[in-house]
Amino acid sequence: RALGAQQIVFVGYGGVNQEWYEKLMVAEFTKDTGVKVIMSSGPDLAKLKAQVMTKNVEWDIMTMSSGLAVGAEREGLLEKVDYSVVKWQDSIQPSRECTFPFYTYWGGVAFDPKRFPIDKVPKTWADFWDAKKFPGRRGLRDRADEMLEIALMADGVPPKKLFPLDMDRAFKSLDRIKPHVAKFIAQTPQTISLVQTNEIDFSYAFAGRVDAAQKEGISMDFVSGQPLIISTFIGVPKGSKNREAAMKLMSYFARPDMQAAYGNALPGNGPIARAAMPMLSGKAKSMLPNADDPQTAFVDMDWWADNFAEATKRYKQWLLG
Amino acid sequence: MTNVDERLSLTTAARAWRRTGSTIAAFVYFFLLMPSLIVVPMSFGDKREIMFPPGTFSLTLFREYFFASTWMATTLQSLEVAGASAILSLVVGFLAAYALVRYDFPGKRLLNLVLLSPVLVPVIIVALGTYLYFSSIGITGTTPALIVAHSVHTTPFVVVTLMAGLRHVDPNLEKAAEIMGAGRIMVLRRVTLPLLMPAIFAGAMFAFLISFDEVVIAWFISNTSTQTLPVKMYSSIQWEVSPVIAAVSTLLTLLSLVVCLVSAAMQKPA
Amino acid sequence: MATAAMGRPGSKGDLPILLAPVTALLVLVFFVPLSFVLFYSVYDNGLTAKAFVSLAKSTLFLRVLGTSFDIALSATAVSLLLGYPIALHLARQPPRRRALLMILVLLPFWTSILVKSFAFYIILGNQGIINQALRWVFGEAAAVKLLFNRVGVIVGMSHYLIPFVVFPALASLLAQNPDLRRAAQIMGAGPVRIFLRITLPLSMPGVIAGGLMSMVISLGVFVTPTLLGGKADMMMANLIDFYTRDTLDWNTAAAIAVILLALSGILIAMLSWVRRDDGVA
Amino acid sequence: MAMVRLEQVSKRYGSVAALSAVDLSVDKGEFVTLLGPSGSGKTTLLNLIAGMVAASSGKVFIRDRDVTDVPPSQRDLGMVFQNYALMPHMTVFENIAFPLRVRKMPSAEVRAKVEDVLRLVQLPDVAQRKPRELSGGQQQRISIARCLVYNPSLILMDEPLGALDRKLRDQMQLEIKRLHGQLGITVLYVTHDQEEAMVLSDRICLMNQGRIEQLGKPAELYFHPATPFVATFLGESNLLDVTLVTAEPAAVVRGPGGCAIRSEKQVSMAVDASLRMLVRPEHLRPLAQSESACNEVSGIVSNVIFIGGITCYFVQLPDGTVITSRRLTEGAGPPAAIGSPIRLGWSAANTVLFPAGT
Amino acid sequence: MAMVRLEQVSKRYGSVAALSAVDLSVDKGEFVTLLGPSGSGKTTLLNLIAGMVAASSGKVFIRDRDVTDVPPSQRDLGMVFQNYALMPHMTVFENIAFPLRVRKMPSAEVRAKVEDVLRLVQLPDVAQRKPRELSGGQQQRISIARCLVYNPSLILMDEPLGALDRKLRDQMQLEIKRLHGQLGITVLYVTHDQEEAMVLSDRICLMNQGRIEQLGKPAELYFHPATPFVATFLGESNLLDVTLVTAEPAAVVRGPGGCAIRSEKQVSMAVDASLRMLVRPEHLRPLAQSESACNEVSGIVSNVIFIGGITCYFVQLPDGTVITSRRLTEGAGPPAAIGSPIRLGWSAANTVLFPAGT
Ligand SMILES: Nc1ncnc2c1ncn2[C@@H]1O[C@H](COP(=O)(O)OP(=O)(O)OP(=O)(O)O)[C@@H](O)[C@H]1O
Ligand SMILES: Nc1ncnc2c1ncn2[C@@H]1O[C@H](COP(=O)(O)OP(=O)(O)OP(=O)(O)O)[C@@H](O)[C@H]1O
Ligand SMILES: [Mg+2]
Ligand SMILES: [Mg+2]
Repeated sequence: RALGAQQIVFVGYGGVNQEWYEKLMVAEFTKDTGVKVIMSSGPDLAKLKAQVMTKNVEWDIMTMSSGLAVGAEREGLLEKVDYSVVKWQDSIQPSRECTFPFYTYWGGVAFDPKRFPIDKVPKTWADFWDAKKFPGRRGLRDRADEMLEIALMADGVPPKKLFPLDMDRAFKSLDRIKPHVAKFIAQTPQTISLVQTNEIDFSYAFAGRVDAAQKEGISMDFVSGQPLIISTFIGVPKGSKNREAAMKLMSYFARPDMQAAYGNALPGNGPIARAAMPMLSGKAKSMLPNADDPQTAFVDMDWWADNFAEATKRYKQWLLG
Repeated sequence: MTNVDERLSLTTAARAWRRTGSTIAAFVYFFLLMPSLIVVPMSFGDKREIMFPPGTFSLTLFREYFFASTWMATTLQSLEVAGASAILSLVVGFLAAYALVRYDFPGKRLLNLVLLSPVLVPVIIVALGTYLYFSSIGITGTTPALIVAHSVHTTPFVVVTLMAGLRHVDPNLEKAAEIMGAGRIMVLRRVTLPLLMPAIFAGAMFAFLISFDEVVIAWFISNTSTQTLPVKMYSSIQWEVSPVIAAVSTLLTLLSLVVCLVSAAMQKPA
Repeated sequence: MATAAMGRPGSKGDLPILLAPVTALLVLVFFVPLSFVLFYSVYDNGLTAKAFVSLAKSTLFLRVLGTSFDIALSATAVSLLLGYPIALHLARQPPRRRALLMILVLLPFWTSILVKSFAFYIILGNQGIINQALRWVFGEAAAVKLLFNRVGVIVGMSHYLIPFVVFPALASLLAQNPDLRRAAQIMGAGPVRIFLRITLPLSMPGVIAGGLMSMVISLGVFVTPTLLGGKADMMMANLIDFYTRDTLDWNTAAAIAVILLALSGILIAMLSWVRRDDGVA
Repeated sequence: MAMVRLEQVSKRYGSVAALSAVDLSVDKGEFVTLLGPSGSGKTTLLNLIAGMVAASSGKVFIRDRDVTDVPPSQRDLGMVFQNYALMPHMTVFENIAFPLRVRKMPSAEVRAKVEDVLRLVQLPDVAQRKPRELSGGQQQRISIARCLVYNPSLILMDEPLGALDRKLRDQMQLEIKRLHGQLGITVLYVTHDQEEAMVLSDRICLMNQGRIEQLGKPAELYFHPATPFVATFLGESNLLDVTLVTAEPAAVVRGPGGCAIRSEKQVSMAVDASLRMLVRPEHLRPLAQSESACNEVSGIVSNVIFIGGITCYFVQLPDGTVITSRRLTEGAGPPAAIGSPIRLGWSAANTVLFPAGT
Repeated sequence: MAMVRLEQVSKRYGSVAALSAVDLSVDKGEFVTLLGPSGSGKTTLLNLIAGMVAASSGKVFIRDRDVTDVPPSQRDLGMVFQNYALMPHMTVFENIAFPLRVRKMPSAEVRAKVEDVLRLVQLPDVAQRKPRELSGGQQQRISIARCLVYNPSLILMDEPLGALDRKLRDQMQLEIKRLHGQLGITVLYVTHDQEEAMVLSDRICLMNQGRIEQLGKPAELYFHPATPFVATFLGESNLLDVTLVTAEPAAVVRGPGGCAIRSEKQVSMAVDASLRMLVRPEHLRPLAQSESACNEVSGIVSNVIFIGGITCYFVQLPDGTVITSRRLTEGAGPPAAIGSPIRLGWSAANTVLFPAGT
């Protein structure tokens, strides 16, 4: 095939997740097509925009947080997904025109079991907001996505009825927790490390991160009475010089067997495709929330696509106030 | 602040005044030194803890640094970029410093200010602008692009250092050589440059270290294959908490120590 | 004869050769990028001032502007308060000891900001050295929050800024004629009066230069607030970063950059006015 | 009453002895100059009196009070520095008012005093200027005024005119002399310029290597130098090795070429002892054919140098020694051609003898 | 053949005229000194000849070749600087060899030449030292040696002795004079020290404000100054306002107090014209009771200052003018007391007259 001589650039967030993309999807793709993949890290909206605007696109395929995916989509920085190459299957989240989710992860509360017995740890978001009953320093994120959702849940909105988000109500709710937040965290690893170094007691964190920390031997545990499920997306920058190969690589990320293997490798991360569920190991399955449980919430990408900028600015402003 | 000989009896007020001053100074010296004192023991801890003092003593972190290809590759890249921009800024800076010290021309003061402006303009602005511009001509991500971008930043330091050095090189020496029949190149080679060597060396060290430490511009301009060490550190802090940073920090502190010993030595003759 | 033309008596023929490289470097890699920023600040599918207009009305921007000045001023004040005694102490040391002590000031100056931030995590943190010491002396409740708030930012920034205060202050202290203080002593003045009436006023140009330099630097600071600051410690550079990366509003980002540039420009103009007698701006 | 008295004062800097066991006494109203080569300890001595450095041993008295351990601010003296030491950020008025302010004098009185003293130094109109707006000589006057304003009975001056050019210097010398006479203050003055010392001083204290070499009136030092060092430091001199012929009542020595040279003083040494003889160049007078003098040498003019008002004759004696004679330049033409023979004469009063090896 | 010739050379720095239309010609083998106050353009003139600055207008000739546009490296001259300008990173040998290396001389020859010239300046043993290991005077000798080694026929010296102390200076002056005599080189020498200029020069070129004020032999300038500026710059002088009484054949003027003063020159001015009269202090001789002189004034001794070999008498004339007389100090006691009347006399040859207002 003509793809043989090529190489394409993959951009992800680095770390252990990326190691597994490389071992699974990318290795398989290279084996099949002979296309070399350069693994790079640091997906960044500004860099993406600059590349697209100046028609000098270095990246060919990138993984994106939901916020980044929404931004890239809105700014028209992504190629349309060629669903003739990517075989989309029945999934717990819908695919989109320019991007699709390929695994989920979920947010709850991380804490140090050495410092807090389980009954002193907030389980629901209402508990998390209740500093009297569950005293301790909180850690939240410094961005609007996910925070507005848990603020509404804490205020009593049923997890399945979050969207469209009632922003005013969410910010009112956030006002109540603000005095108890020791740090609004920018970098995901800090959701764990700040608990570890005793800067904070209860951190909004992701299950997969806690699992990884436990494997390192760090004293860390995780509860979530009201899990919030978020997806990681993948897409191809507009004007990619290797669009065809990139689409081909994307299709590997949509494959249920790949997603299942990934889910097994990193428990706490779940496949999107329903067909992948049966292939999960017992341990992996036990570490995933039940998507259909009434207490489980999903982030709605459509709402965020329309409201991301406004919500984000308002959140930053709220932080400063 | 007082020049009276120690042994002359001072008024009580004078003595209290001096003691207060020395105490405050000692406190501030300690404050200034603390970070450097901290990172070194930290780097001998092990992989899991980020605590001071480290509970264990091991070389794990150094081993990880030296054997992980990603750290070594970025270090080599940083060495290359810092080395090249030091050389480039030395050449450019020497010519400019020579003009500024030895010649009088209209707009000299302005040029002086303009030369320093890359240091004075917030880096984030330069980084953003450079990125936009370099992408438009399609050279982002290349090592030469990094080198020139860093050179703009290091040149002012080189110019200032060389100007100070040149002020200590008596222009009469150049004059004398020329009157004795030496051409301009010969004067440069046999008189100016040998005498300027200490300043050139110091300027080179400063330029090297500044480029070696620079993160914001490199963060915008470099890509995977041209990533520098600080960028790797920065993204390490961002995406994975790796105590290897302590080891890297210790090595960088060592480098800083060398550079400031050199610049302290430089200040004595001045 | 080429060499003769080049070396013509008193000629300035070589000036272009000497200045061309630096000019090229500055123009190509500094001024053109800056003009890109200027361009983006007024261009969004046609010339427009809308970014500036909306910034003038944006509470977010105005707050950040306020915070920036707040932090910059406090960090500058702290640096002056800490840096001046150091300069004073250095100034009265014999040259050899001064050169040694100078290393203590130079070391932080030449240390990577990343290294320093990392170290401050360990020093200021809840489990950090200071809090461990406090707990050890006063018990569990004595721990104070030093990280992820204004304290952390000010500590980190002053640490970074102190050398910038010390250098010019020391220079103007050393430039003082020691006979002035001797004369005052002989005329009967005590140490406090000598300090307040002579040493301090005469070092003012250096102090002001150091203060302005600190302001310029701290207004543009980017890394420290992110790593050591809390929720309210957002500065202009961080806002630029936010508009650049999170909302992709480059028009606004560039406009903030232009405002920041203008503010720095004013401070630098003041700086070069203070230093007008030194020859070098 | 001795204004200043030093008793066996020594000062060491590490291994350098800046002053060795110096005794000195300065009377009230006297003008004493410390003169000596660079590094001889003049500034050290002054600083010891001012209290800027502490003595390694010995005692310092001012107005008969032991001030050895008193800080400078409490010694009540004035000091004038070579570089003026005017506060650049204060106006002339503020500069002069400074010592009065220290003494908490009421404002009205300060104003009056400053005006008085400005008139005294003949600069009544510069009160509102900054020091940098004045010439060097004017600045030095202000610095003297600042010193006079609080009436210290003792004023120390460390090469106050060293930074001024010749003309201004001559003028300021007269000015300082006038003020000293007018105000009756005691002045201890440092210089390394012998002319300045001779013009100004009641007594000169000639220092060398941390010791006082000779202390006395200018003419005393010039005409009766205690050592060849004093002789050579003050003025030009011809020094010759001679041997003693007659010791008393007035010494006679044998000079170069065997000629007998008479002096007016007796020498307490044995006959045939080696001596050094000094005669000042201006005391060597070329003798006309018929003329004769008490002492005479003859030789050949080896060089004539015309230096304006003075003409120098270099005369080579038969044994090769070259001696110098300085005469006023009388007319346009030189009276002696190079290579011509010449006889030089001088009076016995102008022969000065020292033991050899000093 | 003129070694150097300047034709109407001017040099402006912005609005400052450092040199205005200077004409100067220096003969081969001559020793010409540029003398003048600070800022008078001496260095500028030297730099113009060396090629370090370009003339704003006019032409420079060296050995009758127009070098106005020739770079310094091709003018074949030598220059000695006040601060020696020895290369601190080279040994004495390398320093002196430098101009020979530039001329690509073979090594053996270089070695021989350097040794020769080191012997010439009487420092044969310092070849392997670095300049900083030498004293100031030795360094200046090396710098002269470096200049002599390549036999430039013209040597420029810009205050070569300015950094040395008095003693060393006198010694080096003789040294430079010796080398000039011995080697027959042409020297153009800058100084602002009048004594140095008089000691060294064949001719002195006295400069003032960018112009040549007078050019001539030292004695010519001293005894026949063209202007009062020259008179006051060279040596001490008494300047008095007088009116012309007789113009020819030898002018007679009316001085202070109406006394008639004779000169030896005629003046081409109308009777009663105002003139300025100069008489040197050393030409004013105190007259004994019985003595009389061609010209005489009488007054009161207002001050006597003893400056070593010289004693200065300040004499106040009846109209208040103070004139100075300088005499050799002959004995220990001053011959005239302050306040006593005195008569001063001088010969007609020593009266110099200038038009008033110069
Ligand atoms: N602070 C000091 N530390 C060490 N040695 C010193 C110090 N001050 C003076 N000396 C030494 O003491 C000796 C006397 O110095 P001093 O300054 O009194 O000489 P001086 O007669 O004033 O000379 P000058 O005419 O050069 O001013 C010199 O040898 C000098 O080197
Ligand atoms: N590079 C220059 N730029 C501007 N003006 C200058 C420059 N060099 C000399 N001048 C001016 O030209 C005039 C003559 O200067 P020059 O150096 O020739 O004087 P000088 O006689 O050598 O004085 P000095 O005895 O102080 O060395 C002075 O007014 C001086 O200020
Ligand atoms: Mg002294
Ligand atoms: Mg000059």
